[in-house]
Amino acid sequence: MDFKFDIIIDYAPYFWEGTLLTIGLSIAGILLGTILGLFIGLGKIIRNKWLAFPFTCYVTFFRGTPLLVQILLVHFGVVPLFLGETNGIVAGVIALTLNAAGYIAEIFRAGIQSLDKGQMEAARSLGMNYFQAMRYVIVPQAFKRMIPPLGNEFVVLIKDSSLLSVVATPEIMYWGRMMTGQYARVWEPYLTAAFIYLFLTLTLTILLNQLEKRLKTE
Amino acid sequence: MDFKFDIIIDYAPYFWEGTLLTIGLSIAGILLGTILGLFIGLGKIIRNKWLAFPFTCYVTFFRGTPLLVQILLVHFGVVPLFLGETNGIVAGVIALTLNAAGYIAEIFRAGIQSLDKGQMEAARSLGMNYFQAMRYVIVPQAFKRMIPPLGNEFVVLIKDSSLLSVVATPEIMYWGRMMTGQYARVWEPYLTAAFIYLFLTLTLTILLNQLEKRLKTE
Amino acid sequence: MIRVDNIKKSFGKNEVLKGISVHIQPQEVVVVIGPSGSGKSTFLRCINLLETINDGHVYIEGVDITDKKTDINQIRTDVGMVFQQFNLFPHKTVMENIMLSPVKVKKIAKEMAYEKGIELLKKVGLVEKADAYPDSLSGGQKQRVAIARALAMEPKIMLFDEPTSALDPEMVGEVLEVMKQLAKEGMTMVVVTHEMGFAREVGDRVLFMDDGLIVEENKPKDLFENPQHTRTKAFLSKVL
Amino acid sequence: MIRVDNIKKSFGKNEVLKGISVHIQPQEVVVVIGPSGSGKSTFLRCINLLETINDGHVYIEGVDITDKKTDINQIRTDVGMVFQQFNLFPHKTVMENIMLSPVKVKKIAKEMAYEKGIELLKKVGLVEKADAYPDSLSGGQKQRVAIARALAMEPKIMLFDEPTSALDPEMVGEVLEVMKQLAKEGMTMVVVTHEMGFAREVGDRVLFMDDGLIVEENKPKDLFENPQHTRTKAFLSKVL
Amino acid sequence: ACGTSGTSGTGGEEEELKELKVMTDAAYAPFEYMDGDKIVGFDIDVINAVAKEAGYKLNIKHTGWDPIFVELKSGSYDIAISSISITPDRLKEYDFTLPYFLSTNKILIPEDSDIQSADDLMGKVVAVQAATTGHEAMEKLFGEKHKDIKAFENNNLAIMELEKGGADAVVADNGVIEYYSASNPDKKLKVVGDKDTFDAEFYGMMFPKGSEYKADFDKALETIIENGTYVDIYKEWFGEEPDLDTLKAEQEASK
Ligand SMILES: Nc1ncnc2c1ncn2[C@@H]1O[C@H](COP(=O)(O)OP(=O)(O)OP(=O)(O)O)[C@@H](O)[C@H]1O
Ligand SMILES: Nc1ncnc2c1ncn2[C@@H]1O[C@H](COP(=O)(O)OP(=O)(O)OP(=O)(O)O)[C@@H](O)[C@H]1O
Ligand SMILES: [Mg+2]
Ligand SMILES: [Mg+2]
Repeated sequence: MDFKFDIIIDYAPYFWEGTLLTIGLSIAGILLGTILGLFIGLGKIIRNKWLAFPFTCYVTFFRGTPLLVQILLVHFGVVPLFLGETNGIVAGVIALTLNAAGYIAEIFRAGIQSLDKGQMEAARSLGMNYFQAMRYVIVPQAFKRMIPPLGNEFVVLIKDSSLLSVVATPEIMYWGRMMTGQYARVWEPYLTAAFIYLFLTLTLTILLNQLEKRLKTE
Repeated sequence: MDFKFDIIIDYAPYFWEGTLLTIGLSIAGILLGTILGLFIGLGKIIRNKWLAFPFTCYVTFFRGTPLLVQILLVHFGVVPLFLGETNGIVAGVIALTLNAAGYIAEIFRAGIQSLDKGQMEAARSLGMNYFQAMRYVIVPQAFKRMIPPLGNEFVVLIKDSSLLSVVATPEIMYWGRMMTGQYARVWEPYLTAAFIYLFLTLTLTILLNQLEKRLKTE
Repeated sequence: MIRVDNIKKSFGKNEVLKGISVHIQPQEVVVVIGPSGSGKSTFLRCINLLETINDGHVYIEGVDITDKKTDINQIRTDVGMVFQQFNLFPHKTVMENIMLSPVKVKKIAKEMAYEKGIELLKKVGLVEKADAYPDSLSGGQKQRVAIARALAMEPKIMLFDEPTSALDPEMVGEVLEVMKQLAKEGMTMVVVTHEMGFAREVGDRVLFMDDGLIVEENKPKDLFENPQHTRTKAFLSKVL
Repeated sequence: MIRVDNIKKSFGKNEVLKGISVHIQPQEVVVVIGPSGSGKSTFLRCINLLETINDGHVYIEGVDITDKKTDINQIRTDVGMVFQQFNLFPHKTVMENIMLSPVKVKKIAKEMAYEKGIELLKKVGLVEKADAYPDSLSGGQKQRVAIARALAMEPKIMLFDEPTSALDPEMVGEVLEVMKQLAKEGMTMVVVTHEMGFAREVGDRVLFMDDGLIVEENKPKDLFENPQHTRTKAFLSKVL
Repeated sequence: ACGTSGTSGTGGEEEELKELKVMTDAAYAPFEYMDGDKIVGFDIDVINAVAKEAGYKLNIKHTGWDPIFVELKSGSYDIAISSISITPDRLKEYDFTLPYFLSTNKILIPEDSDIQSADDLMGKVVAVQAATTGHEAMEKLFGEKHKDIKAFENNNLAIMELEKGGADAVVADNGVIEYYSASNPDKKLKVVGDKDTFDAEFYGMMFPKGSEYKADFDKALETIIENGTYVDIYKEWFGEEPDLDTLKAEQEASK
């Protein structure tokens, strides 16, 4: 099989732009997703079942349906409703954020529940009320435990953002598919895309491992 | 917004067929993925770095690149190489299996490493060699711990199989997209698809929780 | 000081406390012993409402803490508790552990809380560890910090749940020493422990619990040397 | 029986054993005591090569087990080990725990292994638990099963690493009882323990370790009542 | 050269030209496709010429095929040009300009294929782009949602499927598949037509219902056909003269 490097070089600038957009979308997704996810996670651990219900539904929906469906719904349904027109980048940020928030809410809940019950009891026995105990004792510790799974979610977002190519958001995979269209070739565009993704996810993983190590020694 | 139930009813038989295919593809993916994943997981924990290297690469590649890329590569690249022609269903089974195997290998490794070191030491101190200890003491226990994450991987596969719609494998999402094409409508097809997926993943989750409970009391 | 009036507590169908009544005087040191699972911890936890009580009443200085109208957080500031597993806050330094509740709950000025903290750390012999994180302390040191942290709320009563049983044997002494000192200063204390030496030296009264009931109670010397009940005898023969 | 010849062991830069030499006679019961971190566990683990030794030799019945040519698995069948954390196999019943190694490693017929298992369970007083799973046993029962499991390989030497320190105080007795019985029957034993009563009653010799060295060794009575070394004195004053 | 030809009423030289948002599925060479990050093609040249004539600025976006029909309706774009055939169904939901291109569906097959007409497709697997007239024609031929029709989200994927052996034929607009087989001789593909099965179709530019721009565009389109601009563009892309008579006849018919 002949592998044409020259067409990859032709497309290099577009892959570069796509890479920047992929990174941007993933960063936006992880940041906004964390904020929203914390809020939803806190909502989900409310003891009152009725108050917690909408949050539980949110998490169930976004974790229980394919991201592809979510992206199509957001792109063609939600964004035009608010913006009056579709916009691949806005839809990307929204879909990734909403999806990530569902997972991050669970990460947050797990972080809290992995804490020894004794921490809450010690805090309560010192006279703190539930909210004080959460705020000063539980949440700060849960946060630290959340860092590794949050990092993992970041990696997932980088990969998941490739689905935005379906709604023509010009990230890495979009250019890969354009290249396939232009040259009617398979291996060059998709392997190139695969290696860019691999580079991004591996770099991130290495950074995260170092961060984790540093946190552990602290 | 008017929501046209009649067009959903028109499409019901196709969604039904799509659902069966989605289920079939996910089951094939989880079964074959588990077999391949165990093999790769065992390969990855070999102490000899050189022997373990190809297995590590496998896991890195399939966990580090988007499934969409893998599907396109398998469909247009790998399957024609072996079959002489593309086949959306074969490509679906292969791509899902290869992808799942990467994750299952890690699940398996984690299952083994989560076991207390004391188990291995006790086995060795009773005169068992490494392979006896793995076979009689470590792997059986790791297996039991793998069941919940394997169940989770099954849920992931159900959702991920939606990406096969891109290569015209007629699963749920394919019909959802056909419906959009035919009626130029967004909400009906995608919400229908979303709810079918939600139904599948929730049902599976409930079954898995029951299984987990039963395993715990055993 | 504390009046426990026929309290009952079940977990599901498992009745763990089957009617416990005790009267604890100010400055009294009560030691609770008994086999594993007999309900000692549950009893302690009922006194500061870490468990909800199913039936019966607990009065602390005349206030019924089982009454729904009572402000539990207010009550808990009066009842310090020390756990087997220390439960220090790992993300805060020793001093921050001690100051947290006085500052956030009692709204005491930071400087005052800090001075108080130093004083308490002196008392438990750990001033030099004020800025250390809990993970860098030995078990005995952790437990002494936990005691100082509880004392920082100026409780009227201190509850101890097997404070030394997670410790290496060498470290037991240093913790018991602090507790003895506390008893001497007149703190009202309820202590669940397996340390019979401590019970004998410091305890005013020993309760022997078994199967959710107080089977026997007496002065330590009398109970240890002359147990009345067969179950008490059986238990003591094993642990003494 | 066992000759330990100037062994050294480091974890990274941390030298944990700094040259340990001991000679253990057949049927001797050697008790090892010492503060936490002094290297007691590491010393035991070196005797059955759960740790690789950096320097020095260990001879078991004249065979140098540190020699690369020696079949470690063969040696290990002669050296039974009991751990602080029991390490029973949770997915197997008590009887399966006991039979596993004889059947798989020694290739003994299942029926014979079963009979042997019953005999051993009788010895530790747990025949009725043969088909129970470890999780349903108390700590003391678990440890007795662990002893039976080690004995099933018919070892010539038994190593015990703090076998009672993960146990509730009431259960300590039942385990020590089994160990005493074993000693009486003439088993060669090396026991790391904090149970001074046991050391005094059963031990032929006590080694006091500190900081990777054997600081002092003597008959239990002499060592406890008349320690020579200041570090020994300091340690004993804390734990006795 | 900024092309204000005065048709937009009061326009002085300084006045900004009104910018229209145009949708296209740029995966349909030679009509509209990506050359790197630029959208090019016959359609693009035509609409640019028309817009210049009518006095508008264009902002052309590649959106994919399905979105064209969804989004034009929602009003977020003003116009779509994407080799869209004018069909009675589509006319119910959208407005079209006068036809600007004569097209018909044809069959793309490997050179050694024995398929000679649409009837030979029976029992063969056919790849199409979903929701195109080619897709409709195949459904008419095979039956709705027939197993042997593989519908992809764009034509490139369908052709790829054919090349990799997953389909025996691709049915799509003649312009596209003829261009493809001509520009990829190494792929050894050929195109066969079937006038009996596949009707002549005309592409039009598509507007939301009741669009205010339709009239301007119709007029400008007729102008560029008259003044030869259209013919130049056509020759540039297809290397031959357009069949203007048929096109004009259809234009008259659809007025
Ligand atoms: N949160 C809980 N849920 C269910 N059962 C519980 C809970 N806490 C305690 N129990 C049960 O209550 C009984 C008494 O427990 P408790 O901890 O009070 O005993 P204890 O005397 O403190 O024992 P130990 O000496 O082991 O600490 C036990 O049978 C225990 O299993
Ligand atoms: N696997 C290991 N890796 C690194 N350091 C270790 C390891 N095992 C033990 N150590 C270190 O070796 C030293 C001695 O440990 P060891 O467990 O032998 O002490 P010990 O006398 O048994 O203590 P304890 O009474 O707490 O069981 C300690 O400083 C410990 O941190
Ligand atoms: Mg307790
Ligand atoms: Mg040890």
